[in-house]
Amino acid sequence: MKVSERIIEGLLWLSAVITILVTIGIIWVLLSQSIGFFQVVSLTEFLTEKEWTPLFADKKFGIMPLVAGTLLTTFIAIAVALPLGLTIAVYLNEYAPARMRQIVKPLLEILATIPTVVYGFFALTVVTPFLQQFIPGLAGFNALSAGMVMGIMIVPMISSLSEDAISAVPRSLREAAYGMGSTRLQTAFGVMVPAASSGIVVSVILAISRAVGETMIVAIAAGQQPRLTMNPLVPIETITTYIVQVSLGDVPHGSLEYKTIFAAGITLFVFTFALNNISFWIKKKYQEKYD
Amino acid sequence: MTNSDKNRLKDKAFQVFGIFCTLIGLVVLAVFLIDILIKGLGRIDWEFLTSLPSRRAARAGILTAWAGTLWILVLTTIIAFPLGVSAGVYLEEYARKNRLSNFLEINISNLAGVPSIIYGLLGMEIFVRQMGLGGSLLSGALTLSLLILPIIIVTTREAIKAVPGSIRDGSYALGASKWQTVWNQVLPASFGGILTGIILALSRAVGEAAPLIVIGALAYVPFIPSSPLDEFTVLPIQIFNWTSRPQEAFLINAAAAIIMLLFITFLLNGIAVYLRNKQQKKIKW
Amino acid sequence: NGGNQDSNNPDMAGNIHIDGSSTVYPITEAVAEEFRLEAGNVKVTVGVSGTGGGMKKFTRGEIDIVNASRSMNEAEASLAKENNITYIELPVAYDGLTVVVNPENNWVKDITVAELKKIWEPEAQGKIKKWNQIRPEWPDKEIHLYGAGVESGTYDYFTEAIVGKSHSSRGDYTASEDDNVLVQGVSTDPNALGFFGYAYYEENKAKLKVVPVDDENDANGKGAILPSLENVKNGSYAPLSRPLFIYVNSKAAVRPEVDSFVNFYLEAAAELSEEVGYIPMPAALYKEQLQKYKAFSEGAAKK
Amino acid sequence: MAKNNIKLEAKNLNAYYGDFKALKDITISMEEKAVTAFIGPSGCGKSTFLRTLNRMNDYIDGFRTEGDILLDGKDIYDKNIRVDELRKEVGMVFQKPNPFPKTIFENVVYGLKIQGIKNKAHLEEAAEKSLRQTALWEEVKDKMHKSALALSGGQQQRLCIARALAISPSVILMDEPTSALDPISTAKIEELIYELKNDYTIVIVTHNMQQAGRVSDNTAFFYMGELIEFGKTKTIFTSPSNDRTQNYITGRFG
Amino acid sequence: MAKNNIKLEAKNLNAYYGDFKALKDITISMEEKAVTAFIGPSGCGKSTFLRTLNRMNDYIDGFRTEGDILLDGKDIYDKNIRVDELRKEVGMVFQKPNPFPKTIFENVVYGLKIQGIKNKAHLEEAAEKSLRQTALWEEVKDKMHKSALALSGGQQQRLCIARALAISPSVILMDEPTSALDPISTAKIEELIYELKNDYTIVIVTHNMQQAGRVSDNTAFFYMGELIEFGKTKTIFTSPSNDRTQNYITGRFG
Ligand SMILES: Nc1ncnc2c1ncn2[C@@H]1O[C@H](COP(=O)(O)OP(=O)(O)OP(=O)(O)O)[C@@H](O)[C@H]1O
Ligand SMILES: Nc1ncnc2c1ncn2[C@@H]1O[C@H](COP(=O)(O)OP(=O)(O)OP(=O)(O)O)[C@@H](O)[C@H]1O
Ligand SMILES: [Mg+2]
Ligand SMILES: [Mg+2]
Ligand SMILES: O=P([O-])([O-])[O-]
Repeated sequence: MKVSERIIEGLLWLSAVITILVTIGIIWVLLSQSIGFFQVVSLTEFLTEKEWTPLFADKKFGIMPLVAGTLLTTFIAIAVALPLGLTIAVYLNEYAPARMRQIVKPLLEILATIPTVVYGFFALTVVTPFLQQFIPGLAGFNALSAGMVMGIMIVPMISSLSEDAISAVPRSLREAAYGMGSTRLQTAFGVMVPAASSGIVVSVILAISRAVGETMIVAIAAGQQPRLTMNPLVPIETITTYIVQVSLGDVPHGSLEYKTIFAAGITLFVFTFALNNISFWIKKKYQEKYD
Repeated sequence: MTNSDKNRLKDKAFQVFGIFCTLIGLVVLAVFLIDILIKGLGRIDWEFLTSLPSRRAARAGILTAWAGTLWILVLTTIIAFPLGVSAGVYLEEYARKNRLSNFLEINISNLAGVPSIIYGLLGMEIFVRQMGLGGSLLSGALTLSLLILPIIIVTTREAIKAVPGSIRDGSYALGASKWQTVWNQVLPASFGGILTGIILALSRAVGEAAPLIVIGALAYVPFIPSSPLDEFTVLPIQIFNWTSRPQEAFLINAAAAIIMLLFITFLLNGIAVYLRNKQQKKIKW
Repeated sequence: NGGNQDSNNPDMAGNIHIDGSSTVYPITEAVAEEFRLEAGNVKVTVGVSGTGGGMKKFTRGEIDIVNASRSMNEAEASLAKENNITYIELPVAYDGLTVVVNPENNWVKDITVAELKKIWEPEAQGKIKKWNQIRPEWPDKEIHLYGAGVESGTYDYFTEAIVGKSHSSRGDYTASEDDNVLVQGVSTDPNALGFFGYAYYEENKAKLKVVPVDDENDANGKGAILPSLENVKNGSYAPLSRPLFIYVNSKAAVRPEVDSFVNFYLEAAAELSEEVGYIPMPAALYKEQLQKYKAFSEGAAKK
Repeated sequence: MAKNNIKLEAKNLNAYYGDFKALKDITISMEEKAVTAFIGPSGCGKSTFLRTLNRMNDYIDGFRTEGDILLDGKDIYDKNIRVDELRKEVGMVFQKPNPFPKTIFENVVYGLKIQGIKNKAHLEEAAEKSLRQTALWEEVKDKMHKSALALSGGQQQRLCIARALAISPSVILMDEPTSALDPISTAKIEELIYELKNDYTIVIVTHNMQQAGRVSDNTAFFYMGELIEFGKTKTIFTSPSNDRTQNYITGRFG
Repeated sequence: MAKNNIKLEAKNLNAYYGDFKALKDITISMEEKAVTAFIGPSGCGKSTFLRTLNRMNDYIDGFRTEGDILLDGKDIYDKNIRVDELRKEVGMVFQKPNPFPKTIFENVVYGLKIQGIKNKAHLEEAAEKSLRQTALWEEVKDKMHKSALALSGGQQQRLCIARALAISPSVILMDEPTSALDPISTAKIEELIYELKNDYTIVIVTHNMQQAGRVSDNTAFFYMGELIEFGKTKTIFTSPSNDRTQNYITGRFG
């Protein structure tokens, strides 16, 4: 092989390896900053304390309120997106004429391309005022509208990925079901959805991971108050919002307050990392099965 | 009612429910877009596009925001494009199936799922602090480049995969080296797909606010950045800022800025879709 | 103030970095905006990271001017000294820290300093959660608190004045450096109570209900007092009246663009601070500041 | 040629995929409790015709038919006919074995379950019965609750037939049921078909002339959407009246 | 049987895809300026063998060979051999025409360009020459700068041959070069092969017995990775010494 060929291959290799450096960079940054944090705050306190007031005089370092806020908004989002997304996927795949599917699917995918600040704006200026007409106690910042709007945002993730998964099921299975006298509903939920279940699960996990890491919607519309509650009507704070909140102020480099955002960051990273790996693992297994 | 009747009824009921759900998705989309248009369209004029930010909502414009967005787009492309495409080419054309390539694949799929705000933390620590670039355009572009790198790599690989092996065979058989084959045949043939992927990735980058907030993009930047080391603001951050103001007039500004942001996002997506369709029509292997 | 193309000074260029208080931000923003018409090539950036955040940057020498809604504290002063940073403090306007509730709130007619203390002191954290815990005749409803973030001068000033100890308060409330967020919170949450700079109330009067504060000291006005131009000026809105400042780094002051900006600031502050909702100082005081600054900048130039 | 009753017949049937006419004026009748084979070169419309017999093409966009298809004298494209009922009457077996990714038991009783039958004893009885019919019982009775995908191709295909039998159809359509199988499995299926015709009307599409010769009573030869020749299998294979049939059977084209 | 020199030969060649042994102990020699045909049922290793002759399998993960392949007496798997040089000497044409998605001109001169030849006049001359050799010149001379994908299949295949000729190889390998073409195009390519053998050594894989009979001088019959029989085409087709060859040629299997 010519020298120039080798150099080129080396450069290409380097570009690919940079992705590993990025991962190492992320982990290193999160770890190196949060190690300082955990030298001051014990992991037990971090995980069991029920309050999060690291910036105040009476400092409490319990991540639980932020985790609760994150889980609450995520749960609401999935509660909206899963039934909607899955129904749409099944409907488009099993019932809708091909022409309609071709139009509706990309239209819905537009929902996923809208920047999240825009969703935040909707949650705050459209959805919350709308909901307040029915729910008197609803605060201006709340988990409910942020979560619902987030749900709308991830509907196309679930509907498109699940639809892909269902269409990847060999046609012969659908025919077998029809051939036995199944209705479309029976075919869809008795045969196609179970057969595509791993793909659907992957789409849902990815959607959860997306919701857990979503920032702007909750930063704009969910409030900035760490609160250990599952009440969707009051302001809460998610892990991501906390990072934004601190970043908007200027917390000096090296201070304990500064390190708290990395401690929060690493918590977030652990969650999404686990979810992504689970989905990757399921996907791999699933692909092998169908080849 | 016989079982068969019940089944048919359920079938019909689900059909109605399916249409209903699909409509919810579409109607919400429509409501959002119409709401934004009603709120913001009247606010958009030449002055709005060419004015600096101002404390008076009526005088404020988005010049610095879209100039910043444009800067970010260009810089991010310059950084992420070569890196992402090279990595994609390496993985698809060069890498042997071994532990490393397997690991790279898992790693890239993982990176694609890392929340954008985490990239913000990375950018703040590495680019802003350690490399001393501050809250500059360059820091922002570097951060966003890393953020969209996985997307570019994945789409590059898809595009390259779509090039039939027979083209490579043809090239090798004429004595071309690996790189000559990649450069003269594989890349030109997959260029449309790669471009599509990059544009989609950029449309993602254009809408990002969180990582830029973390690295410290500013609220009040009353000038157009003139070098990559200047401070900056972008449309999403301007929108975030205006959204957080309680005065009605600023919400209208935010709506108008959103229209511009959506215009850019949809334009990019539209180009991508157009390219993809063109590509699919043009090349029938 | 007659800013037009003729008075533009295109020769002047450079960057001026300002950061700090969100309370002062509207004034500085207005000044920067008007200054643009004077010197279009000077790039003024104004950040909002709270007085505390701004001070930290200022004492590290990262910015030229810091907006402050309280005086520099000792720790900050010694940091500045350590880093060889000399500066001048220039008051630019008065503010009445304003306590607000949602317009739908029909039970709060006034509030005493003692009650505010009961609400905000650190001991209240996790305990004072209902309105009727503060005054029994108030309803048995949750109370949602919105207040300045810990980096802000407003926070320091409020805790000092109400709780009695600077930087000491409960932590379970919606805290933001950005007062706009607080306005939004209070204006959309019927159970809310919050506080922030007067300008933010002034600008959003329609969506907020101001609460008169009674310091139970008849020496400075009997009963509950509303923040207003008059009451702040004559000192009866106590203890929540306060001056607002900017601090200028001496190294920056020698730069012509900064020098001319600060001069412009002091000349325009009276008009612009009132425009954005604050209470201007008497004209004589601004004159005094101008002279003080002149001496300072000349002194800095000699070094 | 009708020694038996006519079970199924097509009258002047045309079928279209959008603008493309896939079946041209087909008139044919299939005897009860006999095997009718469809042969013809690839793309001639055999599968299309077979699938119109139980309206499997209903969900294909743009597919439509003209003319009549009568099952026991009743038009199956009539408005009052329920497709699901029809398919219980007319079962189907496909080219590639397509068991559901479920247990063997679940596969066999699927058709009963979707009819709402839940009685476990009844289901088990039915499952055993149809597995016995397909000579699969001995092979699978110990692993009824294992995945059907673990079976061999031939076993899977017999399972698919058992699955079809479980809902007691009177007609079974088979589209190249052995083309994905090895010779031994093929032989077993052919044997099975031979036995099934005592109770069922069977229509089978095949590419394999020998198979058509071995298993069928009547044979129809299709070519480019037309029914070229139809008659007793013996006659078709020994003295076809049409040249194209002759050429096809002797392997000169196709 | 060597009327000419031996151009290319394999000695005790084994080839593996990972653990799978695709070629078993092949020893064969191919004459200079003659056409050698490889025949055999699908999957027997014809393509694998053909592609080892110019090391086209180098990039396949896990592929490896044992034994020698000699081109003009030199081992092409030797460490000092440069693959790109080898491929200039040994050209290749594939089953499906695979023109690059570029202009006709760019296709023909591709091999020269990647050698670094830039002189336009020279390139044009070379393009014309090889297009004339493949009798394509008259058909395409007016659209040299149009896309090669707009040509018909047969023209595309001849373009691929022209492309291979442009770098002046001495050996041309062809893997079922006509299997994707209509009879008329096929005839043209066969004619071309017949002419080319005056100047080139040609090795061709084909499924078409008639074609092997028409164009080749020698024929090799492969079966399951083994070389069963090799000799003059006439001999192989008229009196093969091996039963399997006989059966294959008469179409009894494959
Ligand atoms: N879903 C479809 N849409 C459009 N055309 C179709 C469709 N299915 C089949 N056709 C066309 O209808 C014609 C008949 O197809 P059919 O599958 O019935 O042939 P066949 O005789 O079964 O062939 P084979 O032996 O290959 O299975 C063919 O030309 C085919 O291309
Ligand atoms: N890339 C590969 N990896 C693994 N096995 C392969 C690969 N390519 C071919 N084989 C196997 O090697 C054997 C020979 O394949 P080859 O393509 O040489 O056959 P062939 O004679 O050319 O067949 P055909 O006439 O179908 O082209 C086959 O069993 C095939 O499955
Ligand atoms: Mg068929
Ligand atoms: Mg081959
Ligand atoms: O004025 P502050 O933003 O520091 O409260």
